[in-house]
Order: sequence, then structure tokens, then C-alpha cells
Amino acid sequence: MSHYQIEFRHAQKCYGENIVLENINCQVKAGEFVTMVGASGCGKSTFLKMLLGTESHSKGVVLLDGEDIVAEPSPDRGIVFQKYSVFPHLTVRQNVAIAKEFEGSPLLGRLFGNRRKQALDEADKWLEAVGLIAAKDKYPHELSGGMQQRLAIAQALIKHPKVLLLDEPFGALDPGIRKDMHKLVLELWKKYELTIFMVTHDLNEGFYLGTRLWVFDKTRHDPHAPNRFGSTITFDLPVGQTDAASFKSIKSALKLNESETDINESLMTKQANAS
Amino acid sequence: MSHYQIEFRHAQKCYGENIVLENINCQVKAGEFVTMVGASGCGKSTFLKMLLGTESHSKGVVLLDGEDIVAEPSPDRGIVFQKYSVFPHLTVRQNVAIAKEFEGSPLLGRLFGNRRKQALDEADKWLEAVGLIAAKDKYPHELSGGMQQRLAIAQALIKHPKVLLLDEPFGALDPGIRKDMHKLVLELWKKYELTIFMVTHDLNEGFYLGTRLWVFDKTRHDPHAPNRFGSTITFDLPVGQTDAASFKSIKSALKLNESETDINESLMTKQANAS
Amino acid sequence: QAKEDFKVCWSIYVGWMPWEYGDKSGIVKKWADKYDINIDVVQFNDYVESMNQYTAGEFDACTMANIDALTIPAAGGIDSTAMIVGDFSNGNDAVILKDGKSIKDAKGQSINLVELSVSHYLLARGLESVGMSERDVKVVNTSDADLVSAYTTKDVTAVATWNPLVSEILSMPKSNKVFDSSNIPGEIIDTLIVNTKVLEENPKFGKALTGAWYEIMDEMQKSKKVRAHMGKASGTDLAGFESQLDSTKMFYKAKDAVEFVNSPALKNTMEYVAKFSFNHGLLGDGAADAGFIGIETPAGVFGDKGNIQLRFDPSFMEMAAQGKL
Amino acid sequence: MKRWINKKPSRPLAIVLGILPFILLMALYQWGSEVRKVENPNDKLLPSVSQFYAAIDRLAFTPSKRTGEYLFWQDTFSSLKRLLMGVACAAAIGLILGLITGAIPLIGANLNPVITALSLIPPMAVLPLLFIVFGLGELSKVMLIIVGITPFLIRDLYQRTKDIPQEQLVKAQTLGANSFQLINRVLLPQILPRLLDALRLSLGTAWLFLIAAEAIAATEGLGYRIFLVRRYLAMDVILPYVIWITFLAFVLDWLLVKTSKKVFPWYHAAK
Amino acid sequence: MKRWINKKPSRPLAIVLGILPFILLMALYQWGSEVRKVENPNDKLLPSVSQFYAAIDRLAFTPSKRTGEYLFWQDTFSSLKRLLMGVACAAAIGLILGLITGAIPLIGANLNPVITALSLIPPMAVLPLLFIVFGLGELSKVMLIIVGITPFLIRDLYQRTKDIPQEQLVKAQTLGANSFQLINRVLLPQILPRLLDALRLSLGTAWLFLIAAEAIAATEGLGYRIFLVRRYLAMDVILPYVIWITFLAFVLDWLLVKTSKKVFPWYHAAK
Ligand SMILES: Nc1ncnc2c1ncn2[C@@H]1O[C@H](COP(=O)(O)OP(=O)(O)OP(=O)(O)O)[C@@H](O)[C@H]1O
Ligand SMILES: Nc1ncnc2c1ncn2[C@@H]1O[C@H](COP(=O)(O)OP(=O)(O)OP(=O)(O)O)[C@@H](O)[C@H]1O
Ligand SMILES: [Mg+2]
Ligand SMILES: [Mg+2]
Repeated sequence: MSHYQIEFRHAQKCYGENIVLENINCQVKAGEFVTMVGASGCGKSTFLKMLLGTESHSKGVVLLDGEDIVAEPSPDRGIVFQKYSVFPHLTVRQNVAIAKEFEGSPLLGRLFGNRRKQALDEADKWLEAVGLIAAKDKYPHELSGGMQQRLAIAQALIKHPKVLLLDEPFGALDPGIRKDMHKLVLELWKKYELTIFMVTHDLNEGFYLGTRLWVFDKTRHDPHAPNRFGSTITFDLPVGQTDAASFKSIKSALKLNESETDINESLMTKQANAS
Repeated sequence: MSHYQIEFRHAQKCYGENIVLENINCQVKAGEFVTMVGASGCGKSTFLKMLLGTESHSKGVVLLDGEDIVAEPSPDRGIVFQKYSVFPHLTVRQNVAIAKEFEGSPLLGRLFGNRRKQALDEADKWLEAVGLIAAKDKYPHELSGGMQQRLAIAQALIKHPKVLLLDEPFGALDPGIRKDMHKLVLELWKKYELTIFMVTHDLNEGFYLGTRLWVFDKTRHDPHAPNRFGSTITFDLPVGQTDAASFKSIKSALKLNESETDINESLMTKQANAS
Repeated sequence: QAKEDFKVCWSIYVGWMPWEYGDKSGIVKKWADKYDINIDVVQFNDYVESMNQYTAGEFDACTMANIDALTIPAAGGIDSTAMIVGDFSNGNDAVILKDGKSIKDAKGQSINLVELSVSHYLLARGLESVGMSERDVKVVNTSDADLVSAYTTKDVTAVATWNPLVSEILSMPKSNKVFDSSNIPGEIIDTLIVNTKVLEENPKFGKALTGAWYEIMDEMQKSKKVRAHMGKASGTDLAGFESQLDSTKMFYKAKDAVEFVNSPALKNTMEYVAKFSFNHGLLGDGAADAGFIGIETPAGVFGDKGNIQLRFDPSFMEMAAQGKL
Repeated sequence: MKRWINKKPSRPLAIVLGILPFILLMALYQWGSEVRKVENPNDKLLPSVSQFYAAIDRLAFTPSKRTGEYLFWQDTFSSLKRLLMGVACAAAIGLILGLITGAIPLIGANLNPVITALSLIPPMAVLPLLFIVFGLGELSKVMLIIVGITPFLIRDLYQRTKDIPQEQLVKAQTLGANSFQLINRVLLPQILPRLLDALRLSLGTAWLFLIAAEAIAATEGLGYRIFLVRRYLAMDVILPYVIWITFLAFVLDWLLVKTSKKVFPWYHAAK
Repeated sequence: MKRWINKKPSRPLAIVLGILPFILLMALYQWGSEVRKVENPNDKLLPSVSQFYAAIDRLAFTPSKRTGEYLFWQDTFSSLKRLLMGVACAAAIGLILGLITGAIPLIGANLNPVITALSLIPPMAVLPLLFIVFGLGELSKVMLIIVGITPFLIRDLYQRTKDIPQEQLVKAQTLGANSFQLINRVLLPQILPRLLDALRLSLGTAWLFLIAAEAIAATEGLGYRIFLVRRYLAMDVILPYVIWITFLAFVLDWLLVKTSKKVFPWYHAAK
């Protein structure tokens, strides 16, 4: 058995003729924080879905704790999407407690009396952790976008997942609120020793948060059949060791044609915050 | 007659009991670029709507070129919203040419033959200006978010408005694309000598783009009746002259509790770009 | 095999309102109890639907006119017996023209009626009486519920229908009755049709119904209150109901009904009816001629003796006449 | 001068404008009625207001001579009972089948084609068969309503179930939900307010089928009375009944809206 | 083991599953028919397949003895003509009124209450009045369809017009559009695909009213034939007609979808 928590070996994913990802090879240890960037449509979400189990790989091997990954979502892998992650018909507390109810009541998924109280109490603990305890009886539509994402994170954590998957979790948030969320995620990551995979469109964010930054891109292009070749992981940077040349090529891969001089600085800042 | 293009004197706006804006006093000359920030719900969009004419002020005076402002949208004030600014059923060219068609055909709003060709040609000129000429026969749904906003700007400019109003025009765009748009707006602003009012949630953006930054906030609070007092313009900064103290208070007004050390720098960069 | 629970259905028509009274007043129940059976009396608003339900086997007995008994249950293979002959139409069915005094004036007009019904038959007989045929007019199928309102429109110039629609229409200006069932007395007969097999196996059922019927007849003839009740139930009042009764030859006495059924005229009538039905394709695809379905009357059988599906059987009414029930 | 599309009526003006067409319609009726009365004083088609009044008084406030009952209220009660039973059953079937076909792809693939085909059959055309299958008692009238609206409900709720974001289903599974828990705790509660929406849309059809069913076999009910007196062209009874049915339809619709807003605040706020 | 909600049938399995219920229904019918035939060989309620075949042959492929016409095709033609005319008129009225009430608040305030009230009236109950107003000819059948579906169309398109983002209206005005230009160039083209959606929803009701209208007064048409032969329970004719109507309804629905996708690509892509 390997000592890696996640391992991809020559994994490929295609939808019919359309090869989205190919030749994916990577190993991730427990406790790493992997951020992923790449052009739109290059397959980042698809990669997360393979980890999550909602899509199965077409070729190769994907291992979780050394075993073939279960191609179905399960409580050992938590997820936060950009939108629709929380249940609109439940209050904040119920949104978190529902995981406990699923656990305790296999038939109806609904607890009563004392057991229900226990579940709600545990939910409150997690709401405390993400700073939502004051809004515990509100419905999601009464929350701001940032609070909804906090709720989605609390929800994901109550099941103590081995791996936490984040698909552009802060993409729809205002810059100010986004900063708060970064702080929260780093805190939780350290406190609960999570393995985190996070997709982002914001290269700054990728550098700031991760211990490791992956760039997804195509290595081969066929201009007449754009779907013939898939993306792969073209850069795998232990963050902090970025040299000027690779930085430039990441930027061109992401097609950011504006100068982002502040990135190197945020790298410094991050080192201070994260370690 | 005053030599200001826009002038507000003791203007107030309320919806029934709810006072949104009060005691608004300001003068803006032609060619200024005003960026506006403020907490969510403080009335920035309402301010723009008064300028636009879709909402009329409840008290005080609002002047455009020294005359009482017309409380109805008209071609002298162009607008770009965050979303829904373009017509989904028209191609890119038609979206821009439609303004010419309204002008040339008072009854149906539809031109034929040679006049139609002229209108399309003029539209193409504007598409060139915003860099959309390659996509001129596409429908909006085939464009990315950034391209849609470019289109909305081209649309607004074809009528040569005196004032261009932008309500969080780049709020839904990715950071990389946002930078491109900043460049475009600054270019157009200089080239066509526009007066621009732009609402943003991103303080960086506000500093980077504007010649003048306004902060909207309440000066008085009644904790038992939050709607009793309205917001007003609490800071009016000619950008470049920000001192540390006022910068801090802006941040607290916006409730950004993360350090944004890079703002001062982007101020510098802006000066280089904008002037 | 003998059974205990029976279902009878009836629909709203002057000659069948007694069943409503019999049901409400308990007379039917009284007679059912006497023979130790249960009879469920069900009202229909839609005449055609009631016959369809009977033909489909949902009911053991149903009220219907002689022509419908031939073309619906009998043609559908349900051997049926006309057990009670309650009345015949004596002016209740009529052809009415807006313009024209005689049925000859109908030539070339559209005539609104319920196609393939007694009205259609009446029209055919009327045209025949002046040497015309259906080819001389255009028949427009119109549902009975809507005939009265249809008549108020300009498009409709001629109708053939039954009561109470006839009296409603005649009360409107410019309506001329040009032919009615009193011109062909005894040809449109309203009966209670009973499933022959059920009747054979359960004579009690027939006895109970017949007994009840003539007790109702008795009360109806004597009591104005009973007639007022029936009028109300059919959506009109005493006066309206009695004017409908005036154009109906009720057989209040069993003896009269027996006599009518036994007369040889009945066989001739049924022959007319069978021919009309055959000409309109109502006897089914297999029918080679009007006699394809045998009709048994006391005066003899019309048509195929090997395929008798409709029987006029006076025996139960005779028992009633002799007071043997 | 404002553009027409920007002119918004003030509240009182809006009310006046809204009432105007009703007054016009009434005046038009009154005029038509008088014209016909001049031609034929016994005209039944457009009765006068006093005739309406007499008819309403007779049916609603005078006990029937025959049975001592108030026909109007009895009709209303019977019809409402049938309608509500039919709609309730249809809602239950529609909810269960819509939810299950929407949630479980295997069952959806199995049942959707046949449900689509059934929903296209005009129920009026197969009335005789329906009566044979369901008999003629109270059940048949209720069944006709059920047959009339259930296919629509199933298809609508199927679609609404499918519309629930995939993300929520995935999330629930990462929280350990099995299929049944997921349907019970995630899908069902979110479909309920949509069921009320669908019911509002199908109430009109339900009334149609109720009236059709009562026209064929019934001994009381609003539709029955209308069909009974239609033979006599008693518009003095028919029109008040029609207005009453319209009013009842309006009240039911209003109740559904209110209930939905009260019970599912999150649904209405989110829209 | 996958959860049930995650099991998706493969394409061939989906087809087999989808056909299964139809086969079951047919088998059930066959069985019911045989049982009844044993009891009564002349049973008309559930005819055998050979009887269907004979009836179809007689109506569709043999000229009628009386008129020399092919009844089935004549019926189909008449009914389709009425249906299409009715739906087309209703669409035109619904489009114009929906658009105008949605676009111009003053007209909306004026007409919406009365349209809402009218849409709640069950048309079946006011048939006599409809006859008076529209006569009893071809027009009346078309009118019944129009009366039956127009209120729904108006209300739906009113709502759809209101749903068009306010931002677009403001934008058009800043581009110099007057009210009429705005309706003609911004609202109308965006409402057209939504009209097709609304028509799809109301086709079922249109068929219902067509059949009802033909049942009341007609000399040919699919509904006429069904109600005529209902008089002698000729299910061998009724059932093929019902299946044919269902098929026609399906084809019309399919045509609407195709047309919409073809003519309004931007509408379908944006969804
Ligand atoms: N279910 C599917 N069936 C077919 N193709 C799919 C499916 N899901 C995704 N794809 C294709 O796979 C490619 C990668 O999609 P994916 O969503 O993973 O991109 P992404 O990197 O997350 O993009 P974005 O940054 O826009 O979220 C796209 O080209 C998309 O068209
Ligand atoms: N039509 C209206 N009727 C009543 N109240 C309104 C209306 N429009 C806006 N408001 C109120 O006015 C206040 C200011 O709204 P506005 O949209 O101007 O805020 P904003 O500063 O643009 O906020 P955001 O940053 O979220 O866009 C809010 O409290 C809102 O509830
Ligand atoms: Mg993605
Ligand atoms: Mg705003």
C-alpha cells in the first residue's frame, strides 16, 4: 500500500469522443492543500468530480488511501460548490444537523426528541467554528453569499471527511468577503488537518491559499479537432518555489494578459499566515 | 447657469417611510470619472437610477447641464448594468445597430436597404473600438461574460451620451478578464471625453479607475429604526490624495476587515495608466 | 344463477320520471323487500350514457325507447326484454321549422337533431309521409342539452327533438310544429328494458319492478302532488310537467299496456324501426338485411328467428293486470 | 411627457381602471337584455336582474318543497366535496409518481413514455370507458377529475424534481444520505410548494371535468343543476351558478397562494 | 452498489423499460377483451384487434356508401382545420393582449382584473351564451377553442412580458426607443418563443374544447364521429379515433418544439 492518500496513475477521462483529461499522474499526502487553476473548460471541475465519485475515470487508476476510489459520493469526501450547496428549505442549523439525521435514522432521515437535540447541538458546534451561530435559525435566502458558503463548509465538515473538495467556492463573492473566507479556510484546514483540493479562477487566491498549485492545460493541440487531446497537470508547484520563468508561463496558460505584480508579494504574506 | 455638468443640491430619495439617500450635495464637471463604493444596500444603485431617470428624487434639486434632470431614461445618459444589459435575441451587430434603427425609423424601429447597411457599418465601428468585431454575427449567449459587457459598452456609446453610468459592470467577471475591461474603459473614457459614474464593490477597482472616489454611508443611525436615516456621500476623494486615516475609515465603512496593502500601489500604477 | 342485488338506471324524461318518485318515495324498496331482493335505482342525466352502461353490463335494467333498444343493446349482443311498456309518444317528439308551415318546406334546410335517435327516426317518417327522403335535407348532429339554446341562433332553422325541449322551443316566436309523433301514434315507445338472461334467472326482479311501477302509476294518476314532485325533479313545475304528459300516452293501467303489446301493429312498427336502423348502418357490420336481428313480439317474430335479441314480453304486465304480484 | 411604458397608474386610478371593464360588461348585458325583452317579453336567454334575484332567492334561501333542503348550498357542497377529493387524490398521485420518476432514473425511463402518451389522450373522448371502469357512484366523478389532471401533475412535478440542482443531491450524498432519505428530506420538501403551484394551474381543468362528470351522472352538484335547467334555457339559474363557480375558483386559487406563502416562506423569498 | 438515484439506464435498457408498460397495457386489454367475448361474443365494449382493423379499413380506406367520401380523412381534415384556426386566432389575441397589458401599465391595470375573472369562468357552463353570440356554424367551434384557451395565453404572456428584465427596457430607452419601438423590437421578438411554449401547454385544452364543440353540433370531425358512434357503443371506432387524436396531439407538440428550436436558437441556448 502506498503512503499517499490520493493517487492518480495515467488516469484519463473522456465524454464519448471528447477527451477532457488525459495522462493524469499525481500523488497527494494527507494534509496537503492543493489549489488548481486553468483556462475555463479545461477540466478542473471534471477532475474534482472524479475525486468526488460523481464521474468515473475512463482509463488508468485512481486510488483513495490505496484502494480504488468508490465511484459514488460518500461521507469521506466533502464538497462545497460555487452555488446551490445548501438546502434552501432548511434553516441554518437544520442544514448542518441533517447529516447527523441521515446517520441516526436510516429510513426517514429524521430524528426526534433527545437524539434530535443532540444533532442540533453538534450542528451548533460547527456553526460556531464557521462564525454562523448568530444566524442559526435563519433560512439560506436570508443569508449573504459569504454566509451561505460558510454554511456549506460547516455542512461538509460535520462528517469529518478525509478530503475536502472546493469548486470555485468564492467565485461569486465580493473581494472583501473573499478575504474573510480565505482566513476561515486556512484556519479550518490547520485545525482539522484536512486534505483540501480547491479550484479557483484567481491565480492570486491559488498562490495565497495552497501548499501546492496545479495548473491544468493541454500539452498537445490539434487545431482541427480541439477535443482530440485532453488537458493534464502541466505545472505542479510546491508554493514558495516559483521562479520567474514558470510564473510567466502559468500566466500565459491562464491567458491573463494584465500584469499582476502583486502575486509575489501575496506569496510572502501567505507563508506568514499559513505556516 | 452653473458650469457643472451634474449637480445635486440637498437631494433626498425615499421609498415610502424608508429614507435611502439624504442630503446629497455634489458637483461633477464634464470628463470626470467618479467611482462609488459603499456597503451593500446603502443606495449606490439608487443614486445611479436618479441620474439615469428611472427614479426621481423625493426632495432637493438634481441638475444636468444646469437644467432639472429629465426623470426618464434618454440617449444623453448611457448605462451598463451588471447583467441583462444586452438583447439576447439580436446578434452582436444588431445589438449595437438597433440604436440607429430607433433613430431612423420612429414607427417600427426597423431600417431596410441602404439605411440599414449604414447603421450596421456604424455599429461595426463601435465593435472595433471595444474589440468585438470578430464576434459580430454571434448571439450574446455565445459570448463570454466579459465580451457581453464589452457589447453593452459599445451599445451605450453609439448614442454619444454625455454621461456614462456603470452599475458594478465587472462584478460578475473573473479577475483576469476584469483587468482587460479596466483597460478598455480607461481608453474609451480618454478617447471620447466621457463623464463616467461607476459603482463598484471592489475598493481597489475604485481607486484604480476613478479620478474621484465617493463613499456612501449613513452618518446617523437609529438602531430601532434602521430606515429612518439615509446614506449620504461621506467621502469625496480626488484620487491620489488619500491619507492613511481616511483610507482606514473607508475600509471600516465598507467592512473590509482584511488588510489590503496593495491598494496604495495600485494607486501609483493608475496614475501612470490614466493620465 | 339467482342473485340478490340489482341495478336499474333511468334518465330524465317525462315517461320515466316515475322511477325517480318510486326511488324517493320508497315504493321500489317496498316491492324489493317484498321479494327479498335489493334494487338500486340510479339516475342519469345523459340518456346515451345510461344505455351504454346497460349494454356494457353495468345495469340489469334501463329505460329506453324501442329504436334505441334495438340499435344499442340488441345490436350489441345483449339479449334484452321490453318488460314494461310505459307509454308511447303522442306529440312529445316533433319536427319544428322556423320558416315553413309544412314538412315539405324542410326541403334543402339543415335540420338539427340528435343523430340516430328517435328524433332522426321521426324525421325520416315525416319526410316519407310526404314522399321525400333524408337526401332532401341536411342532418346536423346536435346534442340534446344544447338544442334549445342552439335554436335561438340564426344558423338553426329547423330542429327535430323531444320534450321538454319541444315545448321550450315552441314557446319561442316563429316556431311551427310541422310533424310530431301523434302523426305516427304508437311508433315511439318508451320501455323498461331488462337483460333477458337476468330476468329468466330472477323472475323476482321482474315482479318487484312491475309491481312497483304500477303502484307508482296509480299514485301518479291520482295525485297532483306526485306529479308536481316529478315535475320539480325534472327541472320544471307542475304545469310544465302536465303539458308534457298531455302529449304522452301513458299506460297507467297494466291492462292497456298488455293490449298494446299484444296488438299486431307492434310488429309492423318494429319492422319500420329495423329498416330505418339498417339503412343507417346501426345494426352492425355483420347485418345483411333489416332482419338480421330477430325481434320477438306476441304477434310473431320479425327477422332472423335464430338471432333474437329483442323481445316484447307482456307476461309481467299481465301478472300486474291480474293482481298476481 | 413620459413614455407610455413608464406611466404607472396610482393605486386609486388602478382600481378605477380595473373596475371599468366590469361596469361596461354589465351595462352591455343590461342593454342586450332589454333589447331582447322588447322583442319577446318572455325571452329567457338574457334575464333581467330581478329574475336573477328571484332565482337566487328560490334556490339559495328557500327550502326546496320536495326535500326541505336548500338546493344551492347542497349543490355547492357536493361539488366542492368532489372537487377537493379529486384534486387531493390527483395531488397525492402526482406528487408520488412525479417525485419517484424524477428522482430514480430507472423508474423514470420505465414510466415516462407511457405517462406522456396518457397525458395526450383527451379524457372527454374516453368517457364511456372511464364510466365502465370506475362505475357511476361518487367515485366516478372524483375519478374523472383525477384522470383529467393527474398526467399533467406527474409531468410537471417530474420536471420540477429534475430542476432541483444536481449539486444538492451530490451534497446530500456526501452527508451520507441513501436514496430514500434523499427523496424524503431533500426532494420532497422542495417539491411541495411546487405542487401547490401546479395545482393552481390545474384547478381550471379540474372544474371542467367536474362539470362534465356531473352533467352525465349525478343527482346534485353545480354542474348537474346547470345541465338540468339547460333544457329549459333557464339562464336566470345558469348565470348566477356560473358566477358562483367563478367566485369559488377564485377563492380556491387565493387559498392556495396564501397557504403556500405561509407554509413555504423560503420558497417565495428565494424566487 | 450504487444508490438507486445514481443508477442510470443505458440507452437500450431505457428503450426496453419505456416500451414495457405499453406492452403490458396491450396485453391487459387483450385479456379483458377475450374475457368479455367469452361471456358475450357480440360485446362492443372491448373489441378485438380484428374488429379494430375492420373499422379502420371501413372508415379510412373504403369510400362511404352514402357520400362516397373517406370518412376518417374527412374527419381528420375538418378537425385539424378547426383546431389550427382556433389556436392561431387565440395565439394572435393572446400575443397582442399579453404583450400590451404587460408592456403598458395603464392598459394592464385596466384589463388584467377582467381577464383574470374571465379566465376563471368554465366555458362549458356558458355554452348557450357562446352560441347566441357566435352562432352555430364553423365559427362557433373555432370560437369555443378561442374562448377556451385565450385567457390562459393572455395571462401567461402578460407574465412572460413582465419577466423580461427591467434592465433591457431601460437600456432600450437610453438608446432612444419610444414605447412602440420598444414593444416592437425588444419585447415582441422575445415573447414569440414564449408564445410557442404557451401554445404547447394549451394544446391539450384546445383538443378538449374542439371535441366538446364537435359533440354539440357538427356534421363531421373527429369529435363528432366519436360522439355519434358512442350512441351505439362502437368502441371499435372510438378507440382507433382516440389513438389517432393522441398521435396528432403528439405530432403537433413535436412540431412546435422543432419550430421553436429552429427559429429561436438564442432562446433555447440561453436556457
Ligand atoms: N457531462 C458532460 N458531458 C459531456 N461533456 C462534458 C460534461 N461535463 C463537462 N464536459 C466537458 O468537459 C470539459 C471540461 O469541463 P469542466 O466543467 O471540467 O471545466 P472547468 O475547467 O471546470 O471549467 P470552468 O472553469 O468553466 O468551470 C468541457 O469542455 C465540457 O464541455
Ligand atoms: N423600488 C424600491 N422600493 C423600495 N425600496 C427600494 C427600492 N429599490 C431599492 N430600495 C431600497 O433602497 C435601499 C438601497 O438600495 P440600492 O439598490 O440602491 O443599494 P446598493 O447600494 O446598490 O446595494 P448593492 O451594493 O447591494 O447593489 C435598499 O435598502 C433597498 O431595500
Ligand atoms: Mg468548473
Ligand atoms: Mg446596487
